[in-house]
Parts: sequence; structure tokens; C-alpha cells
Amino acid sequence: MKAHQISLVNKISELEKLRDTLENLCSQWSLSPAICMSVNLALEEAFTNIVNYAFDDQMPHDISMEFSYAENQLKVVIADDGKPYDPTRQTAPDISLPAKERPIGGLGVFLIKKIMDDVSYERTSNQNKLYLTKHINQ
Amino acid sequence: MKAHQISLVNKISELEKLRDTLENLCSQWSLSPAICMSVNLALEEAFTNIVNYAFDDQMPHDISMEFSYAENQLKVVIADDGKPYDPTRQTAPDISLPAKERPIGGLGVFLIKKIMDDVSYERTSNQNKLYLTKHINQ
Amino acid sequence: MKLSKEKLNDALVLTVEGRLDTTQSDAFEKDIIQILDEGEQKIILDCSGLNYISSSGLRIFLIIQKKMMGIGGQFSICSLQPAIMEVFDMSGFSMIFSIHPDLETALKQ
Amino acid sequence: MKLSKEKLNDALVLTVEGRLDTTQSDAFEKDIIQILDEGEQKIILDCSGLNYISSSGLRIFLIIQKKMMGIGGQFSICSLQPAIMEVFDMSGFSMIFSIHPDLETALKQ
Ligand SMILES: Nc1ncnc2c1ncn2[C@@H]1O[C@H](COP(=O)(O)OP(=O)(O)O)[C@@H](O)[C@H]1O
Ligand SMILES: Nc1ncnc2c1ncn2[C@@H]1O[C@H](COP(=O)(O)OP(=O)(O)O)[C@@H](O)[C@H]1O
Repeated sequence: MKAHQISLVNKISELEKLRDTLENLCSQWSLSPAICMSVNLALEEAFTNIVNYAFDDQMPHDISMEFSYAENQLKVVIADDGKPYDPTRQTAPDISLPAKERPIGGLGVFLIKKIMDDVSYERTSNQNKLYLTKHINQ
Repeated sequence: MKAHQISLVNKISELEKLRDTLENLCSQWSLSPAICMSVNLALEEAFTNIVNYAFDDQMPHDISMEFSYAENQLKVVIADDGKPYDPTRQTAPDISLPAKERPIGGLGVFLIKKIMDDVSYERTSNQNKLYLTKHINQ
Repeated sequence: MKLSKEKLNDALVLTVEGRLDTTQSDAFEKDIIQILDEGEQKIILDCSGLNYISSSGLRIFLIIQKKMMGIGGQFSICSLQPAIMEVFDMSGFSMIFSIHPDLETALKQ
Repeated sequence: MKLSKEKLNDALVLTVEGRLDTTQSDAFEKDIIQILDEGEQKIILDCSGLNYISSSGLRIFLIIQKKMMGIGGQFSICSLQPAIMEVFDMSGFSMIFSIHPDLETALKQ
């Protein structure tokens, strides 16, 4: 079992650290650049949403990400102490609409679900915990 | 466990029977039109290949398809008595080539593997048996 | 499968409807080759009514593209249904054709 | 992210390189809006050097499309890398844009 944990603060600029961490892990764990890229995308969407929506105060908050890889499953657990939000209950946008009728935005959670094979959510005491799993066939 | 079996003869015109059968099963088993369409595509590719490549004589041959659906798995077993051919060993075409360099054809087996979640092959006495499985999330 | 054609401005618009499976592809190929032989420089294939395609149909799309590139012409596809787009994606075809959301947009180009 | 522009024939060709993630999208949006305000009728966005996009980048692509449709102009995208095409497919974006395999083809339209 391979595992790694990072702590990020609720600032968009932390995406760079997220990306560096993921790229390092993917090369250590021999995951393809294509997998790395799409997992990066899912994590960016989840992280950005927490930064943008989870907190009403102007205080710094810790957002932790735990990575693990075993039995062809890449797992990431994202924890934050923001307001309760369960993305598994977010309704999907209608992606068959023509350009004129498509709303701007509203794709983040949808992309997370498309990329990850399993997405589950738990609220524990004052934390949101998002469990993301991707099956790796390689 | 829901199951159904059909026998087809090695003629391209049998694709119509294949399609009707599949559409009936999908409506009985409440599988979406999108699933029905993509499974139809995979089966058409496998069937067409058998008709085109499996036999050197000009004789009629029986090609059987067994359908079953249980626990969110749609399974199809295709059996023919043609020459041994294991599609799981077929190398994938390079789908990143520009139009000019792309060969005409060579997509059939590739599409089968893309559509079905599991493809396995067995040669038993004088038969090719192709086991196709699709996970249904609905 | 039904194929019809219409000249709109400087483009020849072909409309294909129904299924392009192995049983239909020979007829489609014959019609297409005949049309291509007329040497049109700009062809748009309207696929709004195309609801099934297999590798034998894809094959012919690639033939059209190669022929049109050969004569320095323009070929584009419009109005793919989502299920057909998916087959295009799976086979890398969405990367080798000019694809427009609708006929209006395709004609404007 | 790097954005450059060049007038080729009757088209304005924009070339975007690098990553379009949340950290870059504000800068990209600002540059794009400024260019759109010049009222060009035909814009091609060359994405050959674009190797990452997130929803904040997709957002801006949709804004361009809506603005260009609003003025009755033409907007098309060319040379998407396979990984980016996949994101387009996932989000339904491959169905709402005119997408060309390469700049040469895009310019010809
Ligand atoms: N962590 C979060 N906390 C609270 N609300 C959230 C969170 N993540 C997403 N949301 C809500 O869900 C909506 C959809 O999010 P998303 O799919 O990423 O699209 P977008 O951010 O473009 O609106 C957001 O607009 C927001 O209202
Ligand atoms: N059932 C079969 N028996 C023998 N050879 C086969 C069979 N199916 C496929 N093949 C071989 O595999 C090749 C690839 O098949 P496919 O991917 O369907 O593309 P295509 O039929 O366009 O060549 C065929 O050209 C043929 O040589």
C-alpha cells in the first residue's frame, strides 16, 4: 500500500502544489500521464469548489488530501471544515443543449463524477469528507 | 437470471435478426437505448468478422449468441466453428494518426474492446467462444 | 439508410438518414463514390438523421476525407447525434474530421 | 498559459499554449474579451499547444462561442490534443463547437 498526505490552504494558488504532488506520486507509482492529467482535473475541480464555496469567513482553512494506491485503485480523500456540501447529490447539467442554451459553468462536479469511478461523501462532526476512487487498468 | 439464445447463419443479412433480438431483450430487461445501441455495435463487429473471416468454404455455418443479464452485468457469448481466432490478442490500431496516415478499416475489434468492459476468448474443440461483458449502471 | 443531396451556396450538402451498418454500407459507398467523382470542392455531410454507425460506415467517412484531401477540397460533418459522436470519439474520428454543431454553422465556414 | 494572435487571410488565429486551469483563467478571459471587443468576424483558436484544461477554461471557450454567435461571426477550434478532446467529449463541448483537425483545414473553411 502506497500512501501520501498533503495539507493545502484555501487559496487557488495552492493548485500548483496539488499538481506538483500529483505528478510526483504518479511518476513514483508508475501511473500514466493521461491518468495523472484527468485525476488532476478532478482534484482541481473539487479543491476550487471548496475554496470558492465552502467558507463564509475570510480566515485561512486547512484542506487535506490523502492519496493511496493499491490493487489498481487510486484513492483520494479530501477533507475540509467548510459548510456541509454533498456533491454526490448535485444534479447533472444537461450536456446535450446547444451552445446558446448552455449555462456558463456548472461542470465542475460533473467532471469529477465522469473522471472518478466512485465518488462518495461523508459528513463527520465538522468535516466534509469526499472519497474519490479511480480504477487503473494498466 | 434472464437469458436468451439465438442461432444465426453466416450471412450479413442476419444482422437484422441480431438487431431485432437485441432491441427486444433490451426493452424486456429495461436497458437504455444507448446501451442497446453500443452493444449492438459490438455484436455487429464480432458477427461481421466471423462471416467475413472465419470460414474458407462456401457452406452455411451456425453462429450462436447467448444473452444473459444478472447483477448489472449483461453477458453475451458468441460461438462459431470457424478457424481459430483470438481477438483479445489483436493489437490496437493507432487512433491518433492524422487522416492521411490512417488505414481504412481495422476498427472492428477495437470497438468491441472499447464498448465491452470485459472480453475473453476460449477455443474449445472446434469452436471459438467469445465472452463479452458489459457493466450496466442504471 | 437514405442519402440525399442539395446544393446550398457553394457547398454540396449531403444528408444521410437512418443506419449505416454493414448491410447498408455498400449502397452508401457506391452513392458516395459517384458523388465524389463529380469533383465538388466543398462537401458537408449532414448527419442529424443518422442514428447508428458501425465500422463499415466509419470506413466510408474516412474514404471521403481522404478523397477530398486528395483534391484539395473541403469536407465537413455536421449535426452528429450524441451516440454517433461517442463512436467517433472511441475511434479517434473526432480528431480527424471538421465537425460542426449544426448545418447553419457548417455553411457559414 | 500563453496567448498569441496573428491575422491569416480573413481569419484571426489565436494560439493558446500551456495550461488553462483555475489559476490562469482570469488572465485568459481578460485577453480574450479584449480581442473579442475588436469585433473580428472569423476567429480560429489553435489549441495544438494546450495541454490541460479545467472547467474554468471550458467556461471561457463557451463565452467566446456565445459572443461570436451573438455577432453572427464564425468561431472554430483546431488541433485539440487527445486528452483535451476527451475533456470536450465528457462535457458535451465536442457537440457545440466547430472543431477542425488542424490549422490548415480550419483556414480553408
Ligand atoms: N464545496 C462546496 N461547498 C458548497 N457548495 C458547493 C461546493 N462545491 C460546489 N458547490 C455548489 O455546487 C454548484 C456546482 O458546482 P460546479 O459543478 O463545480 O459548478 P460551478 O462551480 O461552475 O457552479 C456550485 O455553483 C455551488 O453552488
Ligand atoms: N473471426 C475472425 N476470424 C479470423 N480472422 C479474424 C476474425 N475477426 C477478425 N479477424 C482478423 O482481424 C483483423 C482485424 O479485424 P477488425 O478489427 O474487425 O478490422 P477489419 O475487419 O476492418 O480488418 C481482420 O482484418 C482479420 O484479419
